Amino acid sequence: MITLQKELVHVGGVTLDNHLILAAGVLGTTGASLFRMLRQGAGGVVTKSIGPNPKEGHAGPCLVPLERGLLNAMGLPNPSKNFLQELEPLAGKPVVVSIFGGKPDEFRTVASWFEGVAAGYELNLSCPHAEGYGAAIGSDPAMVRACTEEVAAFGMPTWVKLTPNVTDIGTIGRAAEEGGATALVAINTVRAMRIAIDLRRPVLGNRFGGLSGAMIFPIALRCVYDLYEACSIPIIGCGGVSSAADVIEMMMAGASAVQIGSAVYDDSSVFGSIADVLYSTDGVSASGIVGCAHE
Amino acid sequence: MITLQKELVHVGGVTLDNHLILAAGVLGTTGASLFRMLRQGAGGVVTKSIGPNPKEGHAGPCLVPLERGLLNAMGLPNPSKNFLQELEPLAGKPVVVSIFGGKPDEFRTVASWFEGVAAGYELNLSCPHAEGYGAAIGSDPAMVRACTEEVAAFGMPTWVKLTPNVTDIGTIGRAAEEGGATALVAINTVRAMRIAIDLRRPVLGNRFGGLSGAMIFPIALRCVYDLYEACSIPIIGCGGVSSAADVIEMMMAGASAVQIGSAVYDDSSVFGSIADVLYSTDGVSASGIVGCAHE
Amino acid sequence: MPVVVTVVEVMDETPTVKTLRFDRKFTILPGQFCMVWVPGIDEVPMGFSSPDMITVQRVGEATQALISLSIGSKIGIRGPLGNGFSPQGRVLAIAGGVGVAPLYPLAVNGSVDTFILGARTEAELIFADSLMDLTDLKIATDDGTAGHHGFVTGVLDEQIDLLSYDTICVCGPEMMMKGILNRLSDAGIADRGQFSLHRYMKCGVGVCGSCAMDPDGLCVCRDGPVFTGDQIINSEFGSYARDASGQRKRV
Amino acid sequence: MPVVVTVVEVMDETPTVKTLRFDRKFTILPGQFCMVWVPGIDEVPMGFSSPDMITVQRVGEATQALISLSIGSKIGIRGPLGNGFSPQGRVLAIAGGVGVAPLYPLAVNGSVDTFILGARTEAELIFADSLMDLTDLKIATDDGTAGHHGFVTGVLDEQIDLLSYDTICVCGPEMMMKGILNRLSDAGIADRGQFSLHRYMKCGVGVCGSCAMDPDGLCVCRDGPVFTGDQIINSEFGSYARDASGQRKRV
Ligand SMILES: Cc1cc2nc3c(=O)[nH]c(=O)nc-3n(C[C@H](O)[C@H](O)[C@H](O)COP(=O)(O)OP(=O)(O)OC[C@H]3O[C@@H](n4cnc5c(N)ncnc54)[C@H](O)[C@@H]3O)c2cc1C
Ligand SMILES: Cc1cc2nc3c(=O)[nH]c(=O)nc-3n(C[C@H](O)[C@H](O)[C@H](O)COP(=O)(O)OP(=O)(O)OC[C@H]3O[C@@H](n4cnc5c(N)ncnc54)[C@H](O)[C@@H]3O)c2cc1C
Ligand SMILES: Cc1cc2nc3c(=O)[nH]c(=O)nc-3n(C[C@H](O)[C@H](O)[C@H](O)COP(=O)(O)O)c2cc1C
Ligand SMILES: Cc1cc2nc3c(=O)[nH]c(=O)nc-3n(C[C@H](O)[C@H](O)[C@H](O)COP(=O)(O)O)c2cc1C
Ligand code: FES
Ligand code: FES
Repeated sequence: MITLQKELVHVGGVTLDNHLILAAGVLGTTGASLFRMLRQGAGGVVTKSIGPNPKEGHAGPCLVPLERGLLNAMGLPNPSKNFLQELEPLAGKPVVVSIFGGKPDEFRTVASWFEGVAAGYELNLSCPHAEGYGAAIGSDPAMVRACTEEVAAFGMPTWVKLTPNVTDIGTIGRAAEEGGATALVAINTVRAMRIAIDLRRPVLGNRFGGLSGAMIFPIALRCVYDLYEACSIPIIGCGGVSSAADVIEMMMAGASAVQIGSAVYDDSSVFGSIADVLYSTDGVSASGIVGCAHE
Repeated sequence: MITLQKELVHVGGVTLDNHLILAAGVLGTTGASLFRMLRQGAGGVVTKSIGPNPKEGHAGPCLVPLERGLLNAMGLPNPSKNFLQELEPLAGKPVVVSIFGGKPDEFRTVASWFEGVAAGYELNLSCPHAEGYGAAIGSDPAMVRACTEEVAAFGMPTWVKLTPNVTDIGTIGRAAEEGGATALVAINTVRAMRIAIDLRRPVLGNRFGGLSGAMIFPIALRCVYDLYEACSIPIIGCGGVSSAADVIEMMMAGASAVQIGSAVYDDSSVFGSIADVLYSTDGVSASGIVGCAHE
Repeated sequence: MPVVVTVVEVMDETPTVKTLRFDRKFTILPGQFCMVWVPGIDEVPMGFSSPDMITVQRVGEATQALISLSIGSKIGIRGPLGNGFSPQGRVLAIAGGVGVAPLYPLAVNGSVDTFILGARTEAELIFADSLMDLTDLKIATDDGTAGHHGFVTGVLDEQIDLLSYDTICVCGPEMMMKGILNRLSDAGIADRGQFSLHRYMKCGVGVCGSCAMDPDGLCVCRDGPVFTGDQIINSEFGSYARDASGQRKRV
Repeated sequence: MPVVVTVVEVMDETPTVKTLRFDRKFTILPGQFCMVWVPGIDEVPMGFSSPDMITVQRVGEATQALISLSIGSKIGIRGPLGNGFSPQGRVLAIAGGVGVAPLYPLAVNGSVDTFILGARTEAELIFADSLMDLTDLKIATDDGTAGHHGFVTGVLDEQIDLLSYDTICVCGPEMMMKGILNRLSDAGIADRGQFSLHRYMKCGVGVCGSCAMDPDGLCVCRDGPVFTGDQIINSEFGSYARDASGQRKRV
């Protein structure tokens, strides 16, 4: 398999130690767990999505492992502004703060807390299971643009994370780009559910949830490919990445870097495991393969 | 596990021998292969989608097996009106003819050929990889309604098959219902792709395709659940069903019957295998469990 | 997907603690836990008190619902999860209150030499009768209604030669466990201690980060719930924990 | 996903047939095939002529592209697919033209006693030299430039005691195979014939239905490509087939 040069990576204004980023909401509630992922080989980390008020999240079950995937409806639990203290030990590290809100000014409020603290922002416009948040606003191009503008106004790197649960992800990507996004992250989880037949009820406390992990990789890849054709800012591929080959495949579809979440379920040191295979001294520069499957 | 009474099934005007229907496009190009599926235990079959003109389909590869799923972009190959001769040996059998077209009147034209021949129609408003057909029109509620009206006018059972690749499947389902659909079929394949990294190009001849099989089951289930809340006509669940438990789960989400396609890949006599487990003399009537997970 | 089990027996242990036995035995290591889904309410972590049992203390909504279940009720079980205890040599087990639950299967399989069981009062001692048969049992009650009058640490200080044990397995209220860790540490044998910890758990499988501990980011659900004393001695253990929203609160 | 292989050797067999060897050996049964992905063009079925070889006759765009490949070119392989031959006892193999491809590995592994190889003319005989070493080889050419002057069926009628063979494996143009099936049927041994069939294939794995045959709906890709004579004697075999769109056309 083709391998990459290990190099500093600049994506949408953020400088990462390599191409592998911890995805939002996975081991991202505490500074210590984020730090652990950096130590284990992540080139950057995205925090749990932080909102305008502390939230406990949905009642359980909020996560169910499936074959080759996870189904979750955490419900955006977060300590809100108190999250600042978690980031203290991480000063200077490539930590991107994920933000959610219900209106553009809520995004601005939350972003303001982390000005100068975070290496950049990621707007969660894509969580499929939080009434009034995430995908609820992320499927409306005007809202996407408005929220992005509020946060981009801080002049810090502003990634926008998109939902696959729309008719045309390219339209949403363009709205984010017009709003001043410096990079797009695709994708958040795919709307899904399961029912426990012996109990005759949905297995998640929230009934619905989002699917992640290997089973959504072909869906995520397609979204990245579409965005690469529709937009001109860098794309960060996310969804089911669990091997070095997946990273290369995402890059060929158009991703400049990737995020990894659910794969920590099968291998808690997945960042190191992937990096060991992905990088070698005779590897190519990522720029040589990003988007090459479009030729 | 809960089991079902074996009973004649009436869904959207079509009478089936049991709850298990062969999905469109899987072993559905010839009358003989459709007949084989009926012999092996399918309670009804849907044909390959038939269009206004013969089509050879996309260049290969047009199908790639993945772990727990299939990725395909057949490109709607079909013999058009010549398909009539395939149906001759199937007179009186529960055969639903799947139809595609680019405009409402094309749907009407194709439907007219099978008037009195088919047990019912299924409108393919959902294939994700045929430019100008399928999902291209199936994501527009007005088009969905217009196409459905044309076909429903024949007064025969008219099922409408929906794509999951929309922001809100409920809106599309309601458009079909308003157009006179007698049942909804959910879902067609999920937009997806894979890249062969050693060749640096998409693996499908058509580049994009649709994902089916076990990996999309939680997505399909969610769509059925949503439609059950949004609409009042019967729903036929489709997508990743491969076991008797999956059938029960789909029913609890709101499906009155299910379609099975990709599961023939792992087990070419899947209909018989599922029926053996699903039905028993002390089984319950399906009506007792359809939609019970909504309570 | 959770395994749906049916409750086949409900045993009163104390006024606020019941043991539920279900119709399915899981293959567990003593100290492993499961996520118990109480339909319509929540999913909460519970130690296995035997391969087909959980022992539940009422503290809030989910536990109230659990102890109100009757025979025939169905609940969902995800597990076994976590690492469990790894006893070696001579084993001392120390339990406070319902903390006896994960230690009980260790005693049942014959791994425990000495067992210190604590509770507020005699009526709240759990599994005391069978622990008496299985181990050299020493009891402590806060009010002196049985055994030593005081905490389990009192028994430790007065009746136990700590250094004669190779493994000290502990589960109970965090301050109790902290007191024991301090003693082990003073004796220079923090690494012989195996502490079954509690943190707020949502996923139970090392993904969500809800149960991560400072400063190493160890997840109680996956890296634990059992940690050796040296793993946690310089950690948040004994000082703070996080609630469902991730906000810190003193323990 | 297809396995991407690199062409390491290209062998001229006839003016329109080449054998490609790749850098990877597949675990095949003689008679199994693969779907060969010619990047940018199409994916077409090809028998394995050895675990790392296909033997391609130019008939259209994909096969033209395949025989034009040079060493180092990459193609994708999905396979091995299908059932392959199941030879028993004394084996007669009969090949017409490039139909020799799937029969060749059968001869290489020593299963074939007698081999009848046919072609239009001497220059188009494929694998004749090595088949000579491996089997009792009998040749037929339409123009008489080598061996019997006429079709392989002529050899069959004049030189072969059909009943002395337990298995008769056949691959070639459908009318040739039909002629052989008729002879087997007349001799009452249709079930000893194993015919490797060709139908339009898209998926290669029994899903799309493109290769299904009347009247039983057997899929050549999955239930075949090898069928016994009695399986196909009352079928569309020898009379019609379907094209890419599913329309029938005479064979
Ligand atoms: C690994 C582990 C094993 C446990 N084993 C047992 C056991 O064997 N028997 C037993 O009675 N209890 C056990 N517990 C504690 C038990 O999980 C809580 O008592 C229970 O979750 C309370 O839920 P509730 O809805 O009744 O209370 P709530 O009113 O929701 O909360 C009361 C308190 O319980 C704790 N709690 C609530 N939800 C959770 C959660 N999801 N994860 C962790 N703590 C929570 C919090 O401290 C909270 O403040 C264990 C906890 C852990 C982490
Ligand atoms: C099981 C099987 C094994 C085969 N093994 C060999 C072999 O070892 N060597 C060899 O040279 N040929 C073999 N063939 C035939 C080979 O697949 C066709 O010659 C090839 O597909 C032609 O493609 P083309 O693009 O060059 O021709 P086109 O111009 O596309 O078509 C020419 C003719 O080739 C046939 N054909 C085209 N595409 C397909 C397809 N997808 N499936 C089946 N037939 C097709 C049709 O009859 C068509 O009319 C085999 C076919 C099958 C079904
Ligand atoms: C448990 C869990 C929690 C998540 N929380 C968030 C979140 O807070 N914000 C967000 O933008 N995405 C969240 N996600 C989505 C992931 O960041 C990621 O987009 C998705 O899981 C797909 O990637 P994966 O397949 O690598 O996990 C969460 C995913 C999981 C599994
Ligand atoms: C090879 C293949 C061909 C298909 N062709 C059609 C088609 O012609 N018309 C249609 O409506 N759906 C078609 N589908 C979609 C299936 O009918 C079904 O909706 C989908 O595969 C999900 O179900 P499954 O997971 O059981 O396969 C096709 C699917 C496959 C795998
Ligand atoms: S409970 Fe989710 S990581 Fe431990
Ligand atoms: S080629 Fe698809 S079923 Fe045979």
